[in-house]
Amino acid sequence: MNHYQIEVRVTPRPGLLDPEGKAIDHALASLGYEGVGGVRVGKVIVIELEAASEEQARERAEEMCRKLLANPVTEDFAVEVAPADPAGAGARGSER
Amino acid sequence: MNHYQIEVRVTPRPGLLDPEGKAIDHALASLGYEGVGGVRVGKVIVIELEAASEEQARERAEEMCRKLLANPVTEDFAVEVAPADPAGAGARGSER
Amino acid sequence: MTESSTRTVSHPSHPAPEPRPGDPPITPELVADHGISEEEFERILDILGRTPTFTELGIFSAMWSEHCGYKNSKRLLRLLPTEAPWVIQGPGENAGVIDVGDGLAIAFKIESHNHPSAVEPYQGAATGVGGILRDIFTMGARPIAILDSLRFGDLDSGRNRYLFGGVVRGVGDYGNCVGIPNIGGEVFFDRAYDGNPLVNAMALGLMKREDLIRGEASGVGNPMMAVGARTGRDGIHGATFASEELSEDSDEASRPQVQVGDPFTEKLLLEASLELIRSGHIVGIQDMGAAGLTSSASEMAGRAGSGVALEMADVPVREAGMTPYEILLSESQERMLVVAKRGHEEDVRAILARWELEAETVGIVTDHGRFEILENGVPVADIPALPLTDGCPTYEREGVESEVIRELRERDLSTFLTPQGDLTGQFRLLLSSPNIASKRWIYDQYDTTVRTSTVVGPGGDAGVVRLRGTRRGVAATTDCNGRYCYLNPREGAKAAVAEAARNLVCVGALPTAVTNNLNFGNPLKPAIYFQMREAVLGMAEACQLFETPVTGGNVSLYNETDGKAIHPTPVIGMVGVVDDVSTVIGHGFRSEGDAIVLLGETREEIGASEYLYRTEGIVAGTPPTVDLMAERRLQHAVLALVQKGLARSAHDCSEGGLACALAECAVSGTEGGPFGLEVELHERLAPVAHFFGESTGRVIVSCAEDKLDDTLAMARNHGVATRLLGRIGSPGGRFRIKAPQATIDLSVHEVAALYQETIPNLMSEDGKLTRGDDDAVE
Amino acid sequence: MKVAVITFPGSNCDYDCYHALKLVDGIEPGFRWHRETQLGEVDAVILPGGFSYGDYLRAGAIARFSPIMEEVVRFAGGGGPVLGICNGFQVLCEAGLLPGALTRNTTLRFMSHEVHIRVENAGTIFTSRYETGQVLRVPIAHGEGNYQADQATLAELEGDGRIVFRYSTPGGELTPEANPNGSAHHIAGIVNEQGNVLGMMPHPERAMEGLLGSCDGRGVFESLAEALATPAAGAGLE
Ligand SMILES: Nc1ncnc2c1ncn2[C@@H]1O[C@H](COP(=O)(O)OP(=O)(O)O)[C@@H](O)[C@H]1O
Ligand SMILES: [Mg+2]
Repeated sequence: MNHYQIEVRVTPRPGLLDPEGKAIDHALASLGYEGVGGVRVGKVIVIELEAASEEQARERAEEMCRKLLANPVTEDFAVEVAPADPAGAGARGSER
Repeated sequence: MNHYQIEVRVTPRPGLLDPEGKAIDHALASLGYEGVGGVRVGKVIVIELEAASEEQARERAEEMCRKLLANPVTEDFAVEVAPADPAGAGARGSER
Repeated sequence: MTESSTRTVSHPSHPAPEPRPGDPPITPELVADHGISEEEFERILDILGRTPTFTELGIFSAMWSEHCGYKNSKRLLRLLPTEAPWVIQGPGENAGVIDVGDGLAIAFKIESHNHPSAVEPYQGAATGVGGILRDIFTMGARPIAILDSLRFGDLDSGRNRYLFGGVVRGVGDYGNCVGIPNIGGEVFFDRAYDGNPLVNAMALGLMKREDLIRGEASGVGNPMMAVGARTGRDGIHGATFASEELSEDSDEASRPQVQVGDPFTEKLLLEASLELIRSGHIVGIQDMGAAGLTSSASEMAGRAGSGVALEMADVPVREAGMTPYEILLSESQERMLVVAKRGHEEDVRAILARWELEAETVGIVTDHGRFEILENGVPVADIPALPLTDGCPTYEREGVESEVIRELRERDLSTFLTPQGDLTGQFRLLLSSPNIASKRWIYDQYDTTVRTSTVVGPGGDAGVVRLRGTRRGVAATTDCNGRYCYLNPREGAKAAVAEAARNLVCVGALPTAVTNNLNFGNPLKPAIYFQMREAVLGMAEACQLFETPVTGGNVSLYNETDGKAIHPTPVIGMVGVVDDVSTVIGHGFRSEGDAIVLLGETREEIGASEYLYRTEGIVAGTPPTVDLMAERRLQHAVLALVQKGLARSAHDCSEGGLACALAECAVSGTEGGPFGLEVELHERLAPVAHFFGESTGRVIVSCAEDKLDDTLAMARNHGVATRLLGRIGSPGGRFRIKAPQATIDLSVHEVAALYQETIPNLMSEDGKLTRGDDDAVE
Repeated sequence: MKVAVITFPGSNCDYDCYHALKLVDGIEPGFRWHRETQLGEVDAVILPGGFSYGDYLRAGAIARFSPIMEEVVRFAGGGGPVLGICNGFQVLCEAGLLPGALTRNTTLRFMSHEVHIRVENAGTIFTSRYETGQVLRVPIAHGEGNYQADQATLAELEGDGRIVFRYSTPGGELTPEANPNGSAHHIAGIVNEQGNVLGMMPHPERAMEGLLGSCDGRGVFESLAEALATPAAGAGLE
């Protein structure tokens, strides 16, 4: 078993209203930032995962997204897999 | 002026408790996933930005983070800059 | 369809709209896909005198959907009583309005968002609340209270927990952000709602009588302005979608129809709309709800008997390249259509700008009585307005009771009637049923005290808000037991009206008017249509007798999953008036030693009870009979007891029967509670019926010892049966009910624990989070 | 005495605060719109609860940039009394007028019910009408009331008696169950160093009348009125 660090990015479906993105967009404009737009806000979820291989890690992460992490009706997701650094693995304990 | 696609990741300071990460951690466990841990949840904010150069785009994005997007007391941020695709640029106007 | 296209054009003066480039041809399949029957299509051809364009087909399909056209319910709804001297606005407007004295009026309405919530519980419920709030403030009233009436399948399923959790969060987040207190509602769990949750949201608003404004497009030449959020591609065809059965693949199929709510924009829109209405710059305003711009514009024209012309290119859109079809049918939230006075456009814009919102002129009121849609000046739709809004064919279907249900009702239940001895175990089982247990887990997520006017919040028999600056208050409740309605729709509907009225008098409010939400299956099935007709007849009879006219409501049909219908659920939302809010009481016991009195008759009735569902897993038998005259006498008696200050607490007896109602009074004890109690029942009734039977028309009151005689006397003078049940015990003492053949005896702390912890335990972290595909990880 | 209630887009307790202030002798409440750039003649400022700018991004994060906030910061800097309730507390933290941050409740749920809070310091201009140790019954209604700050800041708050209210049991004990949202050190309300800026999550303006369940919140506004009546207003911590 190897340690992997999974990073899941969950973002609102294009076309769906993103009120938070809209609010940030307005706020940045009123702060005087020009040429800013198209703000979309999503979630980033970092997970440490034990798996036999990178493929397996990815498969399980994508399954987690379908089951739990992303709302299939309103959100898209993207998964990135990287070998975890021991430090990160340590952080895990602290979470539980 | 060039279009850039900025991706800002705002994540809870390590050490600070992350109730949402913890809840997802439990949920994954109760769904039967093993070897999962250290779940942290943050925000990903995608912004389209016009800037003279990639450096300038990054600087402005980091300033936005310090000013508005991240709370220095509880959150860290990371900025990624990439040249924007025209499609994205189109989406911009629509958000305003 | 060739012959039809050769019909002669009916109004030659106007060039008939041509199909737009890229429009699909109008084939029978396309017509069917739009939920339009052949008969209805014939009607459309006659109205237009030609084949509709794709855009027109979309318009008709939305306006003639069940949701907007009420084609299967209109005739039934005519049976409901709608008039009384205090009714200012009856059915037909965005909300009903009643006079509550002091020059004040209350606008109120209930609305369903069942199908959207089944697909996306959080957004579905949130936008449901948003919609009902807009219905209220478009009347010129400021929303002052929200109630939510919910139904789900049993919570042992992860999917149902997911739906329940998401819906409650959605209801809460939206109302909390806008800043309207939730004052009550109901939730009911039964397998009949598996895959088909019901989410009905009710709102009340307060206004000065003279501020009432209607959704009319009057004044030829007046500009029509789109106000609030921009139009995007969300929720396109939600109206027709809400009129179709759900099937396994709905999650997939319905995705593009999900609408996302923005309560922040709603709050701004609320303030801006009220300011607009007071400003005198507008003559009409209407929410863009189901079927969006199409229904709002055509209904405003229909009501005023005028016409409208709208230019699609002027509608502020969120996305580039939207077609007229999409713009007209989008159900993007937080939008209003306003008819301004000609020349006042800038004033309207200024008010909206102050609230950081947009207002654009998108059309004009005309006198040609048509619904005319242009795209850059080119007509793309041109339909006579009246036939579009009122010409939808309405049907009287055949209704026959289902044999299966008849047999269930006639089933002999005597074997379940008589378990003797210690019934404490069954009592524990009932207390830990989510249908009986405390609903605090729900309303803890709702702001119940914002606006600092909530006298009784969720948890009481009915919610009460005071009307600042007067001694008055308004009370509201929602009620319906779908099992009663399933086994006998007419009696079940009566029971719902009766329970609502009972809940109101228990807090000291006079039942005044009703809004209702008819949630049923597919009306094309005779067994379902039978349920609808019977329920409406029962509701009509009860509302007639109680003098609580129906001022509006909502119909949600096709609540079926894979052909299986929900329990018929005609939810009653009832509003009452409190003359002096200082007399209001709650249902919790107040002090040790007080007498506990039962008003009303307990009969040997266990049919349709929670006890049978919980212990035997069956829904069968005859639901409790409803004696409307007796209910009426009871209402007057309770009202008198509360207003005269004789009763210190009053609580309606409903699901779980006498034992559970007593438990609710004991654990909700305010000062010092939970209180133990000593109760002795003398009648020789079968124990189960005695403790857990759900006979209607019963209220438990408590009163000080020295008020006991007056209390009993006053009840009897109203012709109401009374029983002295016993005394309130010490805080934390025993909870003991003795009957001839059976007893319940346990510590009130255990009662409280079971009552309080059931739903929180079911909704543990993961229960709240998982999407609920129950299958384990493969 | 004039007290200004600031209305941000999305504020929804502004009228509640207005009505609460009306119940206190000698106070004349008025509203200030977030776009205004002048506070005008005022003796105290209240940032009310609600969802300013929808609480998008972070509660209070966007509101703090409203034009009026510059004036509020200046007013506070000059020792003027500023009270932030619920969302107002969040805005004060985001604006740097108070240390720390209000993060998501550990339950991850919005929570609305009565809580008990213990008065930790009756020596502030907002609490002089209370006794130290007195327990109040006041409603909360928030999703992000979990107060967090680094250890140094918490130690400073403790040391300087700047923790004004803590969540407690009715008897005044600090049990985990009594802490509704996970706040560090059970913190329900704090003041700045000068003692003229108070932020609190519970809603004293909702506890002004017996009819609505509790009068325990009155003390906050009556203390303020008292302080304003005496010349040494805004003198800060004793
Ligand atoms: N979905 C809900 N939203 C708000 N309050 C609710 C909800 N469900 C139940 N309640 C409250 O919980 C209490 C118990 O609900 P219910 O058992 O239906 O009451 P009753 O049977 O007395 O009408 C009621 O006061 C009701 O207002
Ligand atoms: Mg009920």
